[in-house]
Amino acid sequence: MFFIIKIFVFFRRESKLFFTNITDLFSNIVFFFLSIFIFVFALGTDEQLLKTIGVGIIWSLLLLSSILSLRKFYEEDFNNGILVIIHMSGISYELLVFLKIISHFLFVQLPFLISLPIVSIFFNLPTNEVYNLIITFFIGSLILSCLGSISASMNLLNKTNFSLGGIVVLLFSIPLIIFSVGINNAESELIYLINLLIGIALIFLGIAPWSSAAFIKLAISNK
Amino acid sequence: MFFIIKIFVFFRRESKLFFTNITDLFSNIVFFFLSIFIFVFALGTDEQLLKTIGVGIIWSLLLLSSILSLRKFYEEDFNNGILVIIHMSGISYELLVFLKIISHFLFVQLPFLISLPIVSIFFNLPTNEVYNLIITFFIGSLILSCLGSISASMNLLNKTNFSLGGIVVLLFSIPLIIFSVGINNAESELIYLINLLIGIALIFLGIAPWSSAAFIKLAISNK
Amino acid sequence: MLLINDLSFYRNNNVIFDNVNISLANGQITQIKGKNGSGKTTLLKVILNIIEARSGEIFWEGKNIKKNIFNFYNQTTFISDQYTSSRKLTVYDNINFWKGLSYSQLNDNDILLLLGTFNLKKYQNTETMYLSAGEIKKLELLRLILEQKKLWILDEPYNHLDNLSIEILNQTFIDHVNNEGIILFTSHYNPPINKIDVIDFN
Amino acid sequence: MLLINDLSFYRNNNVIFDNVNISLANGQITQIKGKNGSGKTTLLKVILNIIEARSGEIFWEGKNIKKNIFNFYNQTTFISDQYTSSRKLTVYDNINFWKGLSYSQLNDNDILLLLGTFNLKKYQNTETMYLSAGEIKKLELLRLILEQKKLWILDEPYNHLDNLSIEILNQTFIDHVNNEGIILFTSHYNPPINKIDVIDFN
Amino acid sequence: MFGFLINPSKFNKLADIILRPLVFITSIILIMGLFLVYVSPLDYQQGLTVKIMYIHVPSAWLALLTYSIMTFYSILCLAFKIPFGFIINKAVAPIGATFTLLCLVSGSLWGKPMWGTWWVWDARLTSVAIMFLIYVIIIFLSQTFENREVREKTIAIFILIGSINLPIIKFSVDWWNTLHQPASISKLSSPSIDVSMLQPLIVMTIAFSLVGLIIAILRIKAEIIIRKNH
Ligand code: HEM
Ligand SMILES: Nc1ncnc2c1ncn2[C@@H]1O[C@H](COP(=O)(O)OP(=O)(O)OP(=O)(O)O)[C@@H](O)[C@H]1O
Ligand SMILES: Nc1ncnc2c1ncn2[C@@H]1O[C@H](COP(=O)(O)OP(=O)(O)OP(=O)(O)O)[C@@H](O)[C@H]1O
Ligand SMILES: [Mg+2]
Ligand SMILES: [Mg+2]
Repeated sequence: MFFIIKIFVFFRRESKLFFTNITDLFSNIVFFFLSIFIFVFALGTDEQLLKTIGVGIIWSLLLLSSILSLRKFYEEDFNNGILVIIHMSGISYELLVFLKIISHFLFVQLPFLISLPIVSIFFNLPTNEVYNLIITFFIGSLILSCLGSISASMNLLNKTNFSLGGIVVLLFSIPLIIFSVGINNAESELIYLINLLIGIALIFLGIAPWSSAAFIKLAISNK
Repeated sequence: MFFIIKIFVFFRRESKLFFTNITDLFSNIVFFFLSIFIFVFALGTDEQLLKTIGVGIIWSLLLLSSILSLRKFYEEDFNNGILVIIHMSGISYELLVFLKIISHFLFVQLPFLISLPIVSIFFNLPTNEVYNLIITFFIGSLILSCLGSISASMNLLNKTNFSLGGIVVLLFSIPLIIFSVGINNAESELIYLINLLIGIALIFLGIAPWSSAAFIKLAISNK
Repeated sequence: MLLINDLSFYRNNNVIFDNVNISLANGQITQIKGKNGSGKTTLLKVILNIIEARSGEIFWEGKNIKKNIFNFYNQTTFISDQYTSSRKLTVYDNINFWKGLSYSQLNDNDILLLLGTFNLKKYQNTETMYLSAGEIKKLELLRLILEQKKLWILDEPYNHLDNLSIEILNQTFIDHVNNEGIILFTSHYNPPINKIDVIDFN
Repeated sequence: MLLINDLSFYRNNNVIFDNVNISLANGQITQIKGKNGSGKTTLLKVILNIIEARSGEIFWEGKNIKKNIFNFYNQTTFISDQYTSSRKLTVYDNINFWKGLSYSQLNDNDILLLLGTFNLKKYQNTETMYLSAGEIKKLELLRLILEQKKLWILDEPYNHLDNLSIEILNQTFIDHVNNEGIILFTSHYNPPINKIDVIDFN
Repeated sequence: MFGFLINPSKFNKLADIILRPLVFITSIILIMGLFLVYVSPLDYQQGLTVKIMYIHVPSAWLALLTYSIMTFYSILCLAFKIPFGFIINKAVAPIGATFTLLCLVSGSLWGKPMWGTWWVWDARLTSVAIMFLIYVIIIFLSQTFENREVREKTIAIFILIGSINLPIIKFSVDWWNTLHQPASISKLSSPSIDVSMLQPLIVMTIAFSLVGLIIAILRIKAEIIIRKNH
């Protein structure tokens, strides 16, 4: 019972940190839209082309946006020393990481889900592709959150270098991208591919907490 | 004479901060390569397609990578209060911004230039396009540095929200993208377009110092 | 009762401290003094197992703390030299968060009273980043009373405090010691409290 | 000679301070004392024109500092409460940077000596982020001697320092005052220096 | 004489005097404009859709005009420390955003019959879309910072940076050959448009400006009151 209160308190704080006001949420989405604009300009506005590569672009951009939000993971709490305080209140680092992943998923990734249908209009995507996109994105973004956690905790060790963590995310998300984009091109076997994606998500949900926790512990003892 | 020493000292410090070790430089480029891989995977490996959209992708990714390095601009020096110390040593905030832009251009953007020819091979770009790419990138990245300075200084005012600054970069780089990618598609008038690009760069080199300086002053007085 | 047995810590093969033995009985207040860089802060962190010791054991109420670390943490408040409040949240939100983490029994009224004694009431709804250095420190120190733990470990609690706040803090210390609490703190300042055990750490 | 005339500062329509008048003659050392949050840090920043005053004037050697701010800065060292050293650079690099910025006449030998008196010599090639709190503070205070300016403005210089360093700092202050320097600092601690003017700021 | 442009109390006084007659005049002009639009001739190519022009062009111009006004006041309040500019910026931004949106919507409604699509990635259309985003960001910025000084100055600086978009909108049709109509009315020398179309267009433009002005006056008055209370 007490433990549930603690977790509730944790999420209340996270949500306050993410949304000091609604503009924050909004500007994330605007950012996403703008980067799509950029791509459309850069690649040319040929309608047929856009249709072919639409899903690919959307996925890659989601990936890059989530790299941008990496710093929201641990950095500040680590510098403040508040990670230690939370840990000392009886939450193991592993659980802490897990909670952080969930809150990143809820507060950073899900808002993008809202914007997906609108984005699809830009690319003239057919309805069933949009539908697939939303499903795969739902699972995929959980994976991205796990990856984000790993690389954000890695960044704590090396404060000079922001790209290092980003590289990790990118490296591991190559299979993710292949699958997710593949889903939209596959005629049959949709369920099969989605199951695979869920499998990957579960694996990462298993790996991320302990590896992030290990990095965090290391960072704290060398601070 | 003394003033030149001061500026030299400034750049020496900046270069040390950027290259505490060579891995930093290296990992930026690796990051760039990996994100290109991601795109290639996401969009499919159709050779003709890649050729058409190659320049566009390279440009958009350069843009996004430079958003990733935004925080290298002012954040740390601002939090440390070292911006004030530098200012008190006789460097006006406007000049400070200008120097920071130059050092970002030198230490973050130019290393990408090295990687451009290699990347072009991936996309099978013809030599003259690579040549154009390098020229436009040289000017374009100066513009990106200016934009980066503006949005990094804006982020000092609003520490919760990282996207806000990113939005500014994206918003104003849309014309940049149109021009730069356009250059490679334009048959003639290359010189004309490059002149235009130089014009934009000069405009931004005029705007960025005072607007960044204004944001920085505002942030310092409200810290 | 906290017992520290032959504690050693090395960083990159440099001794930071070696064979430290400390025992803190209930109702005892202990100050660690020593030169800058002598390893006081590090010692506190090692005692709390935030950083792992190289060798040595720590016993809390007779049990090795590593056996059940959360049981130890459950009775400890650590106020570090750094600020642990989130700069973007208001004073009230921060307190509420700490309260939720520590199952504090204090109700809202008590907290308002507490804020009153520390002269922070008017900042209730201000983000902590707008507080002055001393005010943030006082907010941190609030956690001592809020969490109601037995063992207090503090790193340089007197920094930034004005004279009135120092008096309040001293009184808080005395009250806690009288209630059989244990206090371990580092400071270069010598507070006028009777019966402080001083550990010279050089 | 620094003259502060009717200085006022407001934040969001709240008075932080109002009509402050201070005059600092050559060879004078002045301490600002006051409750937490009374606006001492803000006052120092306003005096230095880092934050703009709402009203009032400041004269340095008879001239309004706003007329030629860099002329004023050129004779001023400000040690803020925060750390201004870059955490990722080594102690030596930081010092070198400050030296370059201030046209300091000190050569490398002097600097080594200086590091020696502050007990920092062995950290020459350590990144400052690995220093202890007091060591970073001492590194900051090095700037006083390095920059060789006439006016010293310091915010809580005694925090984190151990007893030996406090003595060294006091001696440095006394030497500077004897050389017709001007010192203005805030602190809650009362250093044992003769002839300190205390401004009570409440 | 032009004190009301920078002084809130003078502005208030003047506004109180002219508001009622202004509403009256505006209604007359608006009705007249709508009537003129109704009787204006159909285009032999475009048919009825040409009448979208009477909404599209005035709102496009007013969107640009509003932004120019904001730019002007931003310079005033940053360079000469005239706080009235902040009030104007805050009051006027939503109006400009509305006009821009109107221009975008009417443009795409017009585009469907003319070009066959609602939207193309053409330079003119895009730069207007960017202007719309800038307006939206300005509106949102005013809710982002708690500190009023920070908020107002940030907005002013942002407006100034964004003003480089204005020439891009204006000249985009000349710089890139695009689908969009090049300037035919606003050409200074001789408008290449028939008088029978020019008349209703001008009247509608005046009507739009007056409506915008009335809303602006009301919002500025409200803003002055809010500021006084804080
Ligand atoms: C969403 C789509 C559109 C946008 C954002 C847009 C934007 C604009 C803007 C900003 C102006 C004012 C330019 C100036 O003052 O020079 C303008 C004027 C004009 N637009 Fe559009 N437009 C759009 C679609 C269209 C379409 C489909 C047509 C008709 C084929 C059209 C016809 C015109 C005309 C005739 C003018 C007046 C040009 C002049 O004489 O100055 N526009 N538009
Ligand atoms: N950026 C800011 N925005 C709003 N209020 C602020 C800001 N910075 C400081 N304040 C407020 O201004 C007042 C003075 O702060 P200041 O830091 O000058 O106090 P101080 O006298 O130095 O206190 P201390 O002894 O604790 O260091 C405080 O009440 C603080 O809450
Ligand atoms: N992360 C680290 N890596 C390497 N060395 C470190 C690290 N942190 C601290 N040190 C070194 O360990 C020693 C002890 O540091 P510590 O912070 O414990 O000192 P302290 O006694 O608290 O000093 P102070 O009185 O200045 O606060 C110092 O010499 C410091 O340089
Ligand atoms: Mg310490
Ligand atoms: Mg202070």
